[in-house]
Amino acid sequence: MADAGGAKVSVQREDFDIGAEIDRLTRGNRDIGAVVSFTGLVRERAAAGAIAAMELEHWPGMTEKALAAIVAEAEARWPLDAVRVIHRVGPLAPGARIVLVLAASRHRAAAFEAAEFLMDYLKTRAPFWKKEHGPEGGRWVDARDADDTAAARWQPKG
Amino acid sequence: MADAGGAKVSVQREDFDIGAEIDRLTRGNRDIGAVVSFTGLVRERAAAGAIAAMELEHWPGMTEKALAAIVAEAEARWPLDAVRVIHRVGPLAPGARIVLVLAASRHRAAAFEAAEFLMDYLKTRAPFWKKEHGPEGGRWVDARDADDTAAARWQPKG
Amino acid sequence: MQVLYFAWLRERVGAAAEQIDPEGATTARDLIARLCAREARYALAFADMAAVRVAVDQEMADLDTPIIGAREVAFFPPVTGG
Amino acid sequence: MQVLYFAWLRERVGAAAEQIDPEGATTARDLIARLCAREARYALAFADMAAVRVAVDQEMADLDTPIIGAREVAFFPPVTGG
Repeated sequence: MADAGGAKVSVQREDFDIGAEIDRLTRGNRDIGAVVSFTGLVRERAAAGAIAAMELEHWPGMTEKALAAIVAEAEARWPLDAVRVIHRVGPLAPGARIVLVLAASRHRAAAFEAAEFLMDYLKTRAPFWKKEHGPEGGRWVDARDADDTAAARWQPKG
Repeated sequence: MADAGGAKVSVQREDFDIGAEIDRLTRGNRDIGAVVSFTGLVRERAAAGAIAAMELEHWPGMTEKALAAIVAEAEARWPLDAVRVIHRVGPLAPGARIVLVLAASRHRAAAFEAAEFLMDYLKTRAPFWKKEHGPEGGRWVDARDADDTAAARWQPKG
Repeated sequence: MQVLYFAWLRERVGAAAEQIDPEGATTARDLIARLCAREARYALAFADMAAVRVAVDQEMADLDTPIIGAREVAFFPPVTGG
Repeated sequence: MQVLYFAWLRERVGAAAEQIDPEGATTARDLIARLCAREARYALAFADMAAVRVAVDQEMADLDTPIIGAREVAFFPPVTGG
């Protein structure tokens, strides 16, 4: 159930290398048959028009704790061989990578579901806030109802 | 709806570079907010014990046609900015990459669903056959009922 | 008590963190009411209570969670990472 | 008519491709019956018809698809890629 070593969760200003992260996650574990990655990018066209830059604010300390809790929940729900979450903070240009989620398992269903779960919970439970900077100044991004709906599907029914 | 250029489908003996493929797919398109990748790897422990190698047979010409049809179907079903499918053939050692599927879209739901769909259809419709080589000789891999079930969920109900 | 603000709550309050005397406030909602009565910047920041989320001692909470004895209360808008 | 075999069907027939005279066979099932009557290797290869898939002129088909006029018929087990 554990990955080969290294942090499962990182909050950082630096960019990340998707291929290198997947290699690190899968190296030495030949039981892994499926790796799913999700990469989130800064879109140039936002709700209020073209943006010049985005600023990612977070709550140092609490962010890592929230992400670790989400990872632990995913590991409890699916038979995962490895998990990785990287989220960037600070200023980000359009096209820049924001977030990486990796889930590795024997078969693809668990890897896909866990990656979707990680993203749905990260979007609704990890303390990050996006501010878009465009020609008319700064604007805090609104939370999307679709994200709450997506997260709710993982709750027990009834 | 089209990617920036280059083949959407490749069937090849050579390995692939996941990070480079994602970069190629997303470069120059700042409308993309979400990229999902699926990577399939050769597992060392197969149904019949440890394997020393796997051989991927395919139907040259027909394989590319089948994969292109699956990609076209995904593009018709989801608002995708880019899609990529690479499948390796020939001898593959345990731990080796077999298949890469990438789906890029504005939002994550479409990217996740399209990547799952591409894998489910590839597993059940593209003419590839796996033979495992172990201590007791060669053994053709059986098709899994779970793959048929997974593919069936994308069919219209009723 | 340490009080933290994030995103537009931080901008409107004009501080990321403050030491605040809760003056006997028993819940997060109660604390906000006392702050709003104290200075206009709080009344502005907390004008839309439906958009305010709360954590007490780094646990997600709601406006009616008791804060007596808490070391830290954080106020922030719904999260928008990912 | 060109007939193709893949995976264990190829191994059991002992050929990847053959030019075969369909002798008036009207469907894939009919062609298989004629082959099995002709040589034991076909009877061995096609012993489990439930595990045989068919394509006619590179279109997925079934055992009862007409093959009259077809240039190519392919036989293979259920696919296992990915």
